[in-house]
Amino acid sequence: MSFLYYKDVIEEEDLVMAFISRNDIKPMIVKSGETLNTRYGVFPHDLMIGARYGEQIASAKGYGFIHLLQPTPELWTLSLPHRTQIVYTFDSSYVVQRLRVLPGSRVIEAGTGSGSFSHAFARTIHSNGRLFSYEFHKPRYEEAKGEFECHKLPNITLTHRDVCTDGFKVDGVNVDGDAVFLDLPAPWEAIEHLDEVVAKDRRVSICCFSPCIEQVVKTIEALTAKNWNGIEMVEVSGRKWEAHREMVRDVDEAVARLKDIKKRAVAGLERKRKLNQTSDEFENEDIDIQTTEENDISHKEPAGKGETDLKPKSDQNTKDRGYNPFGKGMRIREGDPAYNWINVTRSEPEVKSHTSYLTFAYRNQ
Amino acid sequence: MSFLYYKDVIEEEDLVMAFISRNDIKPMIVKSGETLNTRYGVFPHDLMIGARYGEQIASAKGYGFIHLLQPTPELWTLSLPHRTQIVYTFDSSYVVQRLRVLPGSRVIEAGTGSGSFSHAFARTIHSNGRLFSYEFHKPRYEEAKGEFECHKLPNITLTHRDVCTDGFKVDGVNVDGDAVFLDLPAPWEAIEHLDEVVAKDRRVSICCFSPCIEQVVKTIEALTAKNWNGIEMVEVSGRKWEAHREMVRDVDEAVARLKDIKKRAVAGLERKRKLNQTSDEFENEDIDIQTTEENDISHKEPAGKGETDLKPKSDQNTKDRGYNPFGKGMRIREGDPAYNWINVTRSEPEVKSHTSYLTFAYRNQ
Amino acid sequence: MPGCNIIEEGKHVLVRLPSEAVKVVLLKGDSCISLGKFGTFSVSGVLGYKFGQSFEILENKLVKPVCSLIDDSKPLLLEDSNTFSENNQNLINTGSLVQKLSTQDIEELKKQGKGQDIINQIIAGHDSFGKKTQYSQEKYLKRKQEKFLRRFTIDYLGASEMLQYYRLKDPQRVLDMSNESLGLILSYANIRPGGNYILVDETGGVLLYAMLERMENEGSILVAHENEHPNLIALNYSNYSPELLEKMVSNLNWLQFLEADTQRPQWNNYPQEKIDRLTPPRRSHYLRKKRAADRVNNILDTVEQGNFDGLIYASTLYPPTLIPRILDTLGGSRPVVIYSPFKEILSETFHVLQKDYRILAPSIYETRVRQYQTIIGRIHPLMTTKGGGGYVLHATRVIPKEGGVTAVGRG
Amino acid sequence: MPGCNIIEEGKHVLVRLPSEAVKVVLLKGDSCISLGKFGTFSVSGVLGYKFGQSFEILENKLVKPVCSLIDDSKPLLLEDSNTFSENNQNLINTGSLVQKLSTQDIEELKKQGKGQDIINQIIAGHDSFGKKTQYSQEKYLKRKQEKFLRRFTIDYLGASEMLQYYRLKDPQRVLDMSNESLGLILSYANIRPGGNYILVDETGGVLLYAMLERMENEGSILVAHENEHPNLIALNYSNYSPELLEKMVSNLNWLQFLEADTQRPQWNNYPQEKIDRLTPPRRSHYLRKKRAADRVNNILDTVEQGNFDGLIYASTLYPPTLIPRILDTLGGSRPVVIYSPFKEILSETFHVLQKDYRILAPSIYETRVRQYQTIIGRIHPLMTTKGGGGYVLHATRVIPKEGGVTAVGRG
Repeated sequence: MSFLYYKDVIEEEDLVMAFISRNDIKPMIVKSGETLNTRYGVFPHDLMIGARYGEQIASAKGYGFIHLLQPTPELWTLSLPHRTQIVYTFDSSYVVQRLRVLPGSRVIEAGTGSGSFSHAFARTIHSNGRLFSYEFHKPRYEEAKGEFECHKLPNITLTHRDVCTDGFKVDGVNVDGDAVFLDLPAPWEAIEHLDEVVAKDRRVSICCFSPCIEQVVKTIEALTAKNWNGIEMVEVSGRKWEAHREMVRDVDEAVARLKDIKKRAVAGLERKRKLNQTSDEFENEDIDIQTTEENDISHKEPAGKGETDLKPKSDQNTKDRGYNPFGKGMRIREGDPAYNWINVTRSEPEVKSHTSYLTFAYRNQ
Repeated sequence: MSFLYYKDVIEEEDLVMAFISRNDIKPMIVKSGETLNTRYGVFPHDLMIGARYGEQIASAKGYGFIHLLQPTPELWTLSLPHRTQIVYTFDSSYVVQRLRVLPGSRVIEAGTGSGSFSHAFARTIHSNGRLFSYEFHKPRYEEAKGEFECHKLPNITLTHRDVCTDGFKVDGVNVDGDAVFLDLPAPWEAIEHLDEVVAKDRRVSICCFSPCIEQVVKTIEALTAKNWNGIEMVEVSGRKWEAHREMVRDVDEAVARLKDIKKRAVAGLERKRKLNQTSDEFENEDIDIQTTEENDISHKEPAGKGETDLKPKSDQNTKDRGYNPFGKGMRIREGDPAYNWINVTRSEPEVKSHTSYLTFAYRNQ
Repeated sequence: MPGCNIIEEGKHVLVRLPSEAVKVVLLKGDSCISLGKFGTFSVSGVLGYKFGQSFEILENKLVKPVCSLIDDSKPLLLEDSNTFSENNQNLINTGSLVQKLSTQDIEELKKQGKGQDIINQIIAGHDSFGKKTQYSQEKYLKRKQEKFLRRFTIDYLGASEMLQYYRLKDPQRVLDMSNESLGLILSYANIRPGGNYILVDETGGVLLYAMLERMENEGSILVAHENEHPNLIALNYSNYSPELLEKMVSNLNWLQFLEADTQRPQWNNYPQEKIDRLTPPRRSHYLRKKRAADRVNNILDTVEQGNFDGLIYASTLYPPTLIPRILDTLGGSRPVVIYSPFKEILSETFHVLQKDYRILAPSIYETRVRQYQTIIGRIHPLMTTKGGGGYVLHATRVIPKEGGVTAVGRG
Repeated sequence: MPGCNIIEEGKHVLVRLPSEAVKVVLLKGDSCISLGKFGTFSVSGVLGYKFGQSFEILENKLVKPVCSLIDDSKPLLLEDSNTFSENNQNLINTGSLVQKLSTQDIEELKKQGKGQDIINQIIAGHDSFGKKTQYSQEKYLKRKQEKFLRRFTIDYLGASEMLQYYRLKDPQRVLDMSNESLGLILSYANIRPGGNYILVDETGGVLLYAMLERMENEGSILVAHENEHPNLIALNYSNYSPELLEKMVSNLNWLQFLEADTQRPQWNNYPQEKIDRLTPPRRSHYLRKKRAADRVNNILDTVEQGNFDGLIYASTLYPPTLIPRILDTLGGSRPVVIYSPFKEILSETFHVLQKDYRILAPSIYETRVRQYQTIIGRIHPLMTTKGGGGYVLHATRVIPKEGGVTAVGRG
């Protein structure tokens, strides 16, 4: 029951989340004799048995490393192949808090989907709560069923059922649910079946999870018709921020660099003059003028190809750069102490800008 | 025409934006003999005539100061009393860029509303462009008319009209619009009237500005029916960030403070013992124990009132605080160099989380 | 959760008003509670109902149960676009609205607890209502509802409700923490029954309360703090018994936590004969002091043993220097969750943790809930929202391989 | 704006593809342009149409105009909820979809330029399409449209389009600036014909291009930069003539700008008789150098005169030390607009400017556009968006009262 309790030492048959990289987390059941193959090397399970959860281990050849983590619902969600739309932690953590799901809660979930939210519910309702989860897609039902067993989650009752047509009743059990989560294309068809399974002696909360606004409208209508109160609809927008360092590039250094360039250009011209043996009949200084003339922005790059690749001109002088306060043209490690840095944050390059609308309501009778 | 050109020196009859504070910006026409009364004092207009735009001036009594700013559409928007829903700069700046409104553009705007967006349009289309603005609310029309005249915006043609019923035609003028902005409760009723006034020889762009999603749906249907292409709907969410400093409170200082407290407490006990002349028969040190006992969190504050005010206990010792690295109980100016600070940002306490949905489309024929 | 189903005497509860304000009140059986302009009700009238029940105040401080805080069963506004005017075209003077309902009429309806009827009649009697724009209508109705709906809802005062109460009243009291940030913290910190957590809580105990809710009387929380006593005032309004709190919650200040060696109470047991000789008050004093000393020593023992199941940190003490000094007390693969109102502070913390081999994959999260108006026909996000809400840094405590650790395969 | 109405030969244009990718191409009259899997078309077929026109590629590189990039006139999906299955219940194997349209059929339709028909027939022939969830359907259609719609749209290559092109290709090239940030910059900087602006532009000239668009050949822009030459490559693909650019745009590096006294070209005019004696090539060399020297001196004169109408700053040079050194060149009540991809950098700048009496009311803004899917019946925000987009600091240059300035009345 590793999703429900912490454990310190890994034993045979334990579930371990192998953290290979942020984007590569592999769940596995540890079995003597088997191996985990990663791009960082091969890791025999025998090295894991007896190791502590959280430990970093080296590959068989000793050059690559992975961490052996305890499973959590959040880690499980990250590790999932995207079989269906997954309810991510930003949404699931809010839904759990908002529906007041606590140890001992009796939760109704339809559909099960990837089962990732089921894990989060199971963790929080814990051993004396119960999750009634319904999935009508047979292969997905089978997969979730196997997973819940393998993950030792006895507090989940999984049913293969289309709740929109057949409702939520479970043979021989009083469902008596106090929190409902509907992640269905047409939650309004399921809402009418809830009356027979939700608790009568306490407040019942519901959340319907729908991507489109039109689904929300139908859901609100259905909830209103079935006397649900306090209807509220929200979106949860989650951002993950990356922390980085940006070089602090002082203008004084830029000016010093320009002076250096100018000095070197003058020296270069002197050399050239001497080499060419030409007596200079213009006393005027060439440097500024040359700079200005070449700055002519009306210069057009010849663009003869069908598609023009608007790339900046590559730097010509790749060798001696003279005074180079910002390491121009060099590979500089972020945070290199030879330079000044400022801590900055940026969001991921691609942001999940929408998952679903969450329609909440509750009922007292 | 101060909205269209910069001016350096303030003259009689000029429009000046008196910047009193961030939330108090007063537009005024400068007139010899008049005065501006603010909570920072009285400012005779005569002090303004001949002053430069941007100048800070002192009140007649010399104790308060204001800045005299040039009008801009953005400042004007800030200064407006909220007669109606205003199109704010986050939205208007995006609409102008997205509709490709440029000097010379011919823009159709309905309704005029507060006229704040009209100013932004007029600034950008400039002297050889034209804004056709329509307002059907008579008092608002009158007010805008006066404003546009007073602000010397001759590039605006304002019409008192319900465009949904009576269309956009203007007597004696070929409207020939290439950008359309509809800020109406029912833009779909106006869309059908656009055919007769939009340009035929170039691409025409439209933006409909509606608060509710249901309005968007009807707008999309109407645009589709009238052969507008490239329909896109977006929201613009703008945030204003406040920059502040937070004290860097190092745990070592906190520990040092706790040591000081302990030392003083021990000293206090010693004094007390001596005063009471009691021989202490317990050798055990009192301090830790006392601390722990008083920490008992199960202690309940007596709450006899109808409403409980969940306030933290007020600090008892307001006098000598001993070692006080974080200035506890003292008034500390943000950024006081006696302490360490980190720059932080926070959003405004109240955020404009929604203005309207923006539905864009264009047409080529 | 005991006591979270039925409205009972002696509990602190959350009262929601039509103005969206919330209050915390103590339900004393024979008392009356004043809700200001919304009226006064006697507590006895609300007892026995389920939490979440709404009431309307009648005459004589009586209440009747109603189905919701705002009567949304009858749509106040028709869905047709024609019910609202296009931009107040014909509404000349919004100041002097013609009202056909007399003050007397209104008072009469009020006494009958017919707030919604008042509003409906006001609208019907309001000549120019239909000439207002949608926005003005929405605003007008809201104002009237706040004024005439003498209704309230009684909610269970859980951690979320407590947080909402404080955040509306004085956001800094709870470090500007939003409910969604709280939910994220609890999920990433993997809070559940049986866990043994270290908590640094400057929300006045609201975070502690939220953790206790998810632990169902099993496990322990060690609260570390910087003053003589931790401020956990919020628990005074929870329904946890002193005994349960005594069992589950302990606390240490940072001096004790970080310099445990020198801070152990030096306790010497008396020989039994000496104890026997003590007068009864002296003896109980001795025993109380002994228990207290034992208690501190026990807490320091748990810190020395370490292997805590998570560190939850919501404090204005600067985390970059503090967090690395307490990481060793955590067990392997256990979460570190740091909350701050400021992303910049978490960003500094991130850079420190990223270099620490005891930490895996630190991430900074921001979660924001955006609420909609849900009137069918005029669905839109609320026009204004409370700013802020905080940021959450999550990382995992790991056990680095001794000796040759390379960066390969490390997030 | 000349040339922004009709698709003409010799222009650089933006080509939009159904995959949402964009390309910049030069329309050479007798050439063909390959759009990869979307086909190849000959340029002559698209000339003379209005910008914004969409085309479908037929056989022999011919095109026909079509009304939109994706045929949205016929709704591909019915609105009834029954057209999509509830969670793929009966769709067992999503890998091997039964397709009734043969490859031959598809090729035939392709030649006829009937990409939409292909898609419709594929859907009709797809036994399990109706059994897919809404998400799978949307994804599937998008894939098919990208594959079979041999369509493209030709857009005018304005500054917004250039920005979009670069930002999709390599966001750092344009400092990750979004179109909405660009719009905000232009509004707050009050860009309009006749203005004289100082610009620091590390977007490769895209920002300069955007400013020029709003200035209609009137006014001037002084570009300050840190290298020997400013990088303004984007202008090479604009429709501005070299003469116009020469007239409106000048540039200085920071050495010249900040140390103008020592950086003036030391130019001595020759006596006329000496000029007359020069050989023709020598003379033209002399005159060219003279003009260049005059030009630099003129630019330095304008810097000395100051009274610029605005400072627009989009650079990776750290603003806190630089901005205060150039403030004096601005006229009173003129805007300072600083763009940065990082809020932290603007926050540092804010604190510096807030203490500067030449600056009034600095504010940091963030603007983000969120796009929706607009298929009626399934309206929702796009599931993913590009992150970032930058931040904008706006402040006003003011003229502090000499002597006794108090903080009263200062924002």
